[in-house]
Amino acid sequence: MDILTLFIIVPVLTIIALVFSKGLERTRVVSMIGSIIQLGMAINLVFAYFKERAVNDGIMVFTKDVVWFKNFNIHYNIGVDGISVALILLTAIVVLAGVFISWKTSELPKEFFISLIVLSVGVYGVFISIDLFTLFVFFEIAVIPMYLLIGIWGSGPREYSAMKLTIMLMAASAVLLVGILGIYFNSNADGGPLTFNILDIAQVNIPEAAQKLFFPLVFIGFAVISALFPFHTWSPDGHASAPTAVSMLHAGVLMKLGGYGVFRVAMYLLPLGAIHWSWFFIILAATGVVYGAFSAIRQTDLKYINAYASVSHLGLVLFALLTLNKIAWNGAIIQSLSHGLLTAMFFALIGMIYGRTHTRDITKLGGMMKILPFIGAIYVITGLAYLGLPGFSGFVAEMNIFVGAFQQNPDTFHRVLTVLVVSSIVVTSVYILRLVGKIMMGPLITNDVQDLPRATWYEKTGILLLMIPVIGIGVAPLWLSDMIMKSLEPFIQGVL
Amino acid sequence: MEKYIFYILSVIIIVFAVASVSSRKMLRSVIYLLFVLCGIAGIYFLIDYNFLAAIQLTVYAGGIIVLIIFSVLLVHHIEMELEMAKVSRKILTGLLCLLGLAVFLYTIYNNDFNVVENQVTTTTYDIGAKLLSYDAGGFILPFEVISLLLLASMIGAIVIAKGRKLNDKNNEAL
Amino acid sequence: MIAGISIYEILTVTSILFFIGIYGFITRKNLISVLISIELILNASVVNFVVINKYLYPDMLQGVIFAIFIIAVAAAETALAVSIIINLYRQISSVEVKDTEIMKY
Amino acid sequence: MNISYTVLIPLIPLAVFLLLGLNSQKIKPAISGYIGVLGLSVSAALSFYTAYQYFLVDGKVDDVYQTFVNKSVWMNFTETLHIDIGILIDPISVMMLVVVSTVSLMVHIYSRGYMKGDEGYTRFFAYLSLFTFSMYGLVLATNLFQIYIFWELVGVSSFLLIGYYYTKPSAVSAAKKAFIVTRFADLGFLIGILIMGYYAGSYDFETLNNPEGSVILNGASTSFMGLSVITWALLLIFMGGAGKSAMFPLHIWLPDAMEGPTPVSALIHAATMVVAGVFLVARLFPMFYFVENGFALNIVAYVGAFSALFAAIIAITQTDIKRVLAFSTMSQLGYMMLALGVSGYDGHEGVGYMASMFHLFTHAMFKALLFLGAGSVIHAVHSNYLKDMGGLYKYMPITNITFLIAALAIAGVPPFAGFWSKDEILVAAFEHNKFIYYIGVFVAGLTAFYMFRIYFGIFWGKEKTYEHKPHESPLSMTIPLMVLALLSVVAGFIPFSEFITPDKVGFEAHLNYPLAAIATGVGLFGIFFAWIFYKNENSLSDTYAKAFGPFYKWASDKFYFDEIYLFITKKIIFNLISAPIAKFDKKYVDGTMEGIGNKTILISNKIKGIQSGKFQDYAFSFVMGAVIIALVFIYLWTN
Amino acid sequence: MNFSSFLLMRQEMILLTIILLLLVAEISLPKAKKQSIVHLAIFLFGINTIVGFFAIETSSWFGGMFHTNGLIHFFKNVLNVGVFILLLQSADWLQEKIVDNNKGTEFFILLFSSLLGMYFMISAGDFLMFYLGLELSTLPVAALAAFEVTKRISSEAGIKFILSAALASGVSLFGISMLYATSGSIYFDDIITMIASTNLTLLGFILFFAGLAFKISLVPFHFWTADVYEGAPISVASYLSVISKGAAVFILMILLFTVFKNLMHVWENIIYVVALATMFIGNLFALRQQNMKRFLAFSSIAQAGFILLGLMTGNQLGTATIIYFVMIYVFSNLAAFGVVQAISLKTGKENMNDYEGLYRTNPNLSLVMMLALFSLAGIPPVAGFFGKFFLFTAAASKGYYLLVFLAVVNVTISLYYYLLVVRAMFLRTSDQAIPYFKNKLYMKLGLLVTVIGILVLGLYSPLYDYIFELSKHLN
Repeated sequence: MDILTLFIIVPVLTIIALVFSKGLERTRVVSMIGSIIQLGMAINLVFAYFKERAVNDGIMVFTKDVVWFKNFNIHYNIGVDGISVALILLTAIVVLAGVFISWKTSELPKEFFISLIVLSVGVYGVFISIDLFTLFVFFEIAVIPMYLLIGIWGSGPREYSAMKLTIMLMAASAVLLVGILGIYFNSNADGGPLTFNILDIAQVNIPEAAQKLFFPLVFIGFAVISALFPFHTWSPDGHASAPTAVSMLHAGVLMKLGGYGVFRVAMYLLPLGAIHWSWFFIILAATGVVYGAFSAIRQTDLKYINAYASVSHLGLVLFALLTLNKIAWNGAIIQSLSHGLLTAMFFALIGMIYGRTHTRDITKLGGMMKILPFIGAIYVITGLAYLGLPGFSGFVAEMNIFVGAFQQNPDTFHRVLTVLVVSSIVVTSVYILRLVGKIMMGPLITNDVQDLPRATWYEKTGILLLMIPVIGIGVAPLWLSDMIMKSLEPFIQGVL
Repeated sequence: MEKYIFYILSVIIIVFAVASVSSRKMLRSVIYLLFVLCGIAGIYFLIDYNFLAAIQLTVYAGGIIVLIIFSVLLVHHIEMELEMAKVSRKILTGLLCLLGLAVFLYTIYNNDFNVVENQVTTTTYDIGAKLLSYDAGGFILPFEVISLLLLASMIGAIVIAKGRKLNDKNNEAL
Repeated sequence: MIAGISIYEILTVTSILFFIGIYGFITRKNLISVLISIELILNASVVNFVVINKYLYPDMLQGVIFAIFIIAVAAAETALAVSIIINLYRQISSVEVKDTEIMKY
Repeated sequence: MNISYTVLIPLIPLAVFLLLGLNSQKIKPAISGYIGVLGLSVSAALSFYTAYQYFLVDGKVDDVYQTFVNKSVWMNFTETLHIDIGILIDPISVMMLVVVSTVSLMVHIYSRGYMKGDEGYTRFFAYLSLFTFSMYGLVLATNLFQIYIFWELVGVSSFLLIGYYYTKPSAVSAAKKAFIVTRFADLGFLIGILIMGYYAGSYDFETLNNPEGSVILNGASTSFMGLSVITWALLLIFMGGAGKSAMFPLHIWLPDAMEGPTPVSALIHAATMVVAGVFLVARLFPMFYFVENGFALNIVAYVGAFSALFAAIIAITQTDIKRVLAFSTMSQLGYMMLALGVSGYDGHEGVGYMASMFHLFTHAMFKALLFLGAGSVIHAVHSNYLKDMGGLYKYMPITNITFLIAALAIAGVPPFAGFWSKDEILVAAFEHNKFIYYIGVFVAGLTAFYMFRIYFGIFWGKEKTYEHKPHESPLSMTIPLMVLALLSVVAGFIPFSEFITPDKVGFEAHLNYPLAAIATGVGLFGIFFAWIFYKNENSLSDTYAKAFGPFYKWASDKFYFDEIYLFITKKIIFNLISAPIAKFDKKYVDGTMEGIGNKTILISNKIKGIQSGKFQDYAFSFVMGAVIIALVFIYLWTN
Repeated sequence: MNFSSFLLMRQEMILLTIILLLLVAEISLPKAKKQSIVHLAIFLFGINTIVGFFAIETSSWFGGMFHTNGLIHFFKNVLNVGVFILLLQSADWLQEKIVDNNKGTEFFILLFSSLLGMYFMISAGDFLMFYLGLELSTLPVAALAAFEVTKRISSEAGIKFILSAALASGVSLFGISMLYATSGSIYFDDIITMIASTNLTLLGFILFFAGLAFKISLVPFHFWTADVYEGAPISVASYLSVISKGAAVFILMILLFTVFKNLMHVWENIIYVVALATMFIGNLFALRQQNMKRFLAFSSIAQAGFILLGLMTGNQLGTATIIYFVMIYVFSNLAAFGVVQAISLKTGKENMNDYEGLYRTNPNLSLVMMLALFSLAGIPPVAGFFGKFFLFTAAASKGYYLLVFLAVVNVTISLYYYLLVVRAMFLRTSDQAIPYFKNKLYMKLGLLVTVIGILVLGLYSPLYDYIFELSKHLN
């Protein structure tokens, strides 16, 4: 069996096993085993990738091409490069962590884990697809379980949030669909057959007019899921209502699909469009960075803070992509990984705090460090990592982005935007420290919570799973960045 | 001569048609319809389709009108006056119909018909032969199908009209 | 062929008849009256077929035969409609159009 | 010279940090104290050995101190632009190694006594180790980016240590303030680095600082708003340095930082971290000096001078002894900046640079001593405020003596260390810029005055009633005091100009007697006034305070800078930016999205009427639809 | 005319035979055994369905009045499968409510007559056969709609349907007469060669189109749909929305792509506007429906709008995508109606809020419903997604990007209301949730087949390739 298709097969098998597993305990164990296998495969993939890369210098490796709908020239065409490998690893980690964190789910647990794994199938699928059609299929598969996950297991205005999220994301993918069709029908510009194959289309000179027309569609279609300002409002509500593991997966993995898609489809296939439109979208992205950060300052709900923080951080990813520069792109990918891990960690911690105190309102929390030392310490560390402290992944990502943004386009417009974006690091530290200072430090707000249950083994495992790569990337980024940089080579050609 | 007959028939058709859709008495309305149908039969006679005229008179005047009269009698007192639509509705509908008529007539009058001068007389035999022929230009298949159609409508009509067996289980009329 | 009468005039009459039928269909307040209006509409079409056959394509009998079939179908349709109307009357003792409006929006 | 072993200097504290940090719940406090001290002793020993090797044995080739670099790539941007992590040994980094090691070791030892019984004892030592590691990394940095990395790390250790008493709201807010203000300054630093990276094409100090290198020679080629981009970069980098070194107007975090435990104040907020800004300017000195004829350097000088004066004035009015020391620190840092600002490059011209480093060195010793002494006092009376102190000389003799030595040193009384370094600064200022010189002299007087004000206030004056009878601190605390006191006495005799100069060629420094006499006189004058005002409790000080009227009030309220910042953060950022944005988000951005949905449903409800249930209406639509389609597509829209 | 020609008409022949056999059975079956008429009908129709899968050759009989080829044969198979599923799903209802009233046989006869009418309509080679097929498929359905004679809404639905249908066929006939006037023949083959883009032809075409649009429920000819679906028995509503609509789409496609090919420059604009109107109106009305039948009625209107997108191409691609979509639509909509039917039969509840908490009590039914709705909404990996995607691809292939864009906007709106049902079933819990019940075998089978269809049709690409191959018959 081919190494990438396994990423679809194994989760599907897990789902089937889940369907037939009875009882809460068994459900948990089955999903845990399934996710551990996925993680194992992901780690194996990293090593296999390096080995393969040494002998194979194609854009994608481990490719496999099966004709699906031959009349449309739709193929089941898969393959990975360094970027996908990194993101697949991220997904596997976050999924496993998510399974651990939601260990205690008791309402309809089977359905919960099934939905979770369906979601991960979609995400894996997007990352391994080379064919636009399959990519789109998996993209939608990844979105729709969110409705159930938030709607059934969520809290607060869950029905509203779930609906809002689904509708906005689906509206975006509707726009995307038009864009994809546009690309498809221009893929014969050089006389070849119509094709959905990304690598083939990239070789085609799509007419400039078409590129200009379809780039915004594809870009917005993907970027909405990355919470592009002003299409981000599904994100705070969605996150606030979602159960912990879902927030983790959503912010940690699903929102990465946006940046990935922008990069893989919009930028790669429509480079002229990208150059033409970048000034406009870069304003939106930069606005999002600052705007999200400032919004986060004002929020009082922990999850809202994080959601707006994600708007800000993913804005940074989009910003980096739009600077059309290799260093910044490298930063964007690393930022995707870093944000994925960190935000998942944050949501996990918030879930733990909420599970113990039953509130996410920061005005009702204080001095948690005293009673929850492990969670508190990790929270502080996560916060510091989030605001881009050296030694953690966020720093590496941000520095790449900033340096990259400074390298390209030395005109005043881009300079001003870059400085604006860079200054968001201060605002970030404001809200992070406000958060840490308020809920972890300071006096205990209520005295009747002297004794809360400490972190359990599954919570610790989940957290450590996420923490290790954060520090790993932060301390030794070179291998990762080399892997990504090399894979970026063919992609950057088009926009230079 | 034929010309004037045609005009007279046309006037009959149109006047009684209007009367039929505006009469406040149900039964009269049906009778006016009968006049319209007879007028149309007259036109068939005029253009020498006697068989068709006969069918018009028997099926329509003899069948359908009777059917309608039956139903009228079943559901109405003869004297009962019909409720009329609101004036605004009438005007609106009238305007719509005039607009439609204008479009139709404008289109028709702008079309060049390739009129073939002929005095061919169609006999009943011709029609019968066509109806039973299965060669090109024959109509045996529709003829069979319409029998099925009539059968189906008959069954449908009967099954609905035959009345209900009072059955508790089904007594959930609104 | 009617001497002195062109096809336009006949088509005018049928068009008028057609729209009178439509007018009746929309404005009448009684189901049976509506049925009557339908007969007008159908008759307009029937005359059209016959006249077109006669005036334009006299050597084939397609129009005439079509007309015969329409008349037959009209009869079937009317019968079915009447049966439904009667059934309705049995339930609500009314054949008014306004009593068939409980399902809406 | 083989410098590979120097890697161990930062790595040992790191190892200690990890060991203590990961096991903070498990390791017994006593043991963790020993681990911390032991680890640092090794590092310190290595540092001293390095200093000895470098300065006295084989650091010099042809009278020029060599730069030794040992680095590896950490992060690649392009072929030429990359971030390295490594070690750079040159005179100032070695000197800083000594400073950091000495003070840190003393503070470690001191803390074992001071922090005894605190529940976060292990955590405290972990943080200290983290800080020390970061500081080593900072001073040994080979390039701008590495310095930025460790810059941030010292910032975070500072944050953690200020917020050490995390249940105390004031400590938490002080920690936040320190972090955010310095982070704001670091923003400038970062942008400066980015500009530098783009226009200079390198982050490496060796490349950047080379006076014959392309960076300095072509530095003025690209200009932006009238200044060379490199100057802009330097100014922005200086902004980062000013933030860390508490230069006006980014100083506001420093007084609040005194919420941290006193050893922390001694180590971080007096001796080591706060001088990072000075070190940074010194590190880039050739660029500051050469690019656009030292425009940026002038700015440094004036900012330093103003900060020195400003802080000294505020220091006079403060009643919290740690705050007085904090403002004093700020003032002395201003002094150092000022010295750098008036320095030349070649030979004797570089006296300012040398003096600045010299002062950095001596200041570290006596200011650490002052803080530790103050800590000892606070330990004894459980209060930070002058009003709770008085007449402690009889209870705490060692503290008294060592504090006096430190006070004399900072006041510039010969032969204590401060005299020598301060004198060189004034010489440099005198030679380059008279105006700055006058400020310097005035500040010297103020310094002596406020320092003795608190000295007399603490140890003399009227004895207060104490809850517990004050007693001398334990040996673990007094030994560091004595060691540092000794250093404060002898440090001035080190022939600094032999070792540390901008061009790395030593020169002979000699006392300028008239200037030295003036400086000493002013210092003694200040001490004299303090003696009059504060030796015994009297109302003179109040009278004079009244005489200054509102000015005194302003100064004691720190010229309302805290309020201004509070205004900016609370009112502007929080209420005028964040709140409207949050509201805008809810109301308009979200509102639009919601609105689209709601409008759709509204339309849906509005048009429900056309499905009226009347089949005749349906027929109407049917016919109308057909007619309109016919009309439109046959006659109106034909193609 | 020989035996082999009867073989080529075997679908019609078998169905006719079934009708006659059922008549015989009605007469001969003792009263106590009346229930078995349902089994008999399903069995016989099953045979018909299976026989349908044997390939058929292209041929034309009765002087061009009756065409058949692989494609038309495939249409009939789709309809057969649909009706077969429908029968499975309605079996319980028939046994409980209809056969008891002695109306079982009549139901089947009417239903099969209507289906036979569709066969003829699809196979028609002239307007007369088309007209008769149309009427044969419509009139019995009117009777079926009014079948529950004790229910007022059933009668109301019946009368609305038959009167509206009569009007529609009247208008349509007038149009056909105009077409006859301009082309001189009612045979399609003749018209193809004769047709010219004169105004009278266009008017005739538009009137004729209105009649067919009525059957497909295109805006503004759609108004009867919701009322009739609501009033009619669920099986009949299901039949109307799936089989009847499917057949009408097929014949419309055949006529547009062959007979009216020359008028394409006109009808593509008409279709454009009508498609948009249909999607928007259907969706906007569906948003606020509470009654599931009405809800599905408007949903099916919107779906019809999507189907029109495929017509815009006028080529093999369009044909293939439309057939493919209709086939998927048949399965999806039948699944949805099947669930509604099952619940309505057991509890009499048809409103959306009655479905609250359904998943907790009847997980399997809820899952079927969810799959069906996702398929209708076009969510991968269920079949509906592929159907819609290909339709959009077809429209985009002609450069109608704006239309595709507006269509996908509509997909989003439709997703909203489909999710409302999912919300009721999955997200909500209710004290008065419909209690657990077991379905009988037929219903289970009926739902199972639809589910398999929904899951497999999209992913199994050879099917599409096969349809694409068949589509060349039309172009």
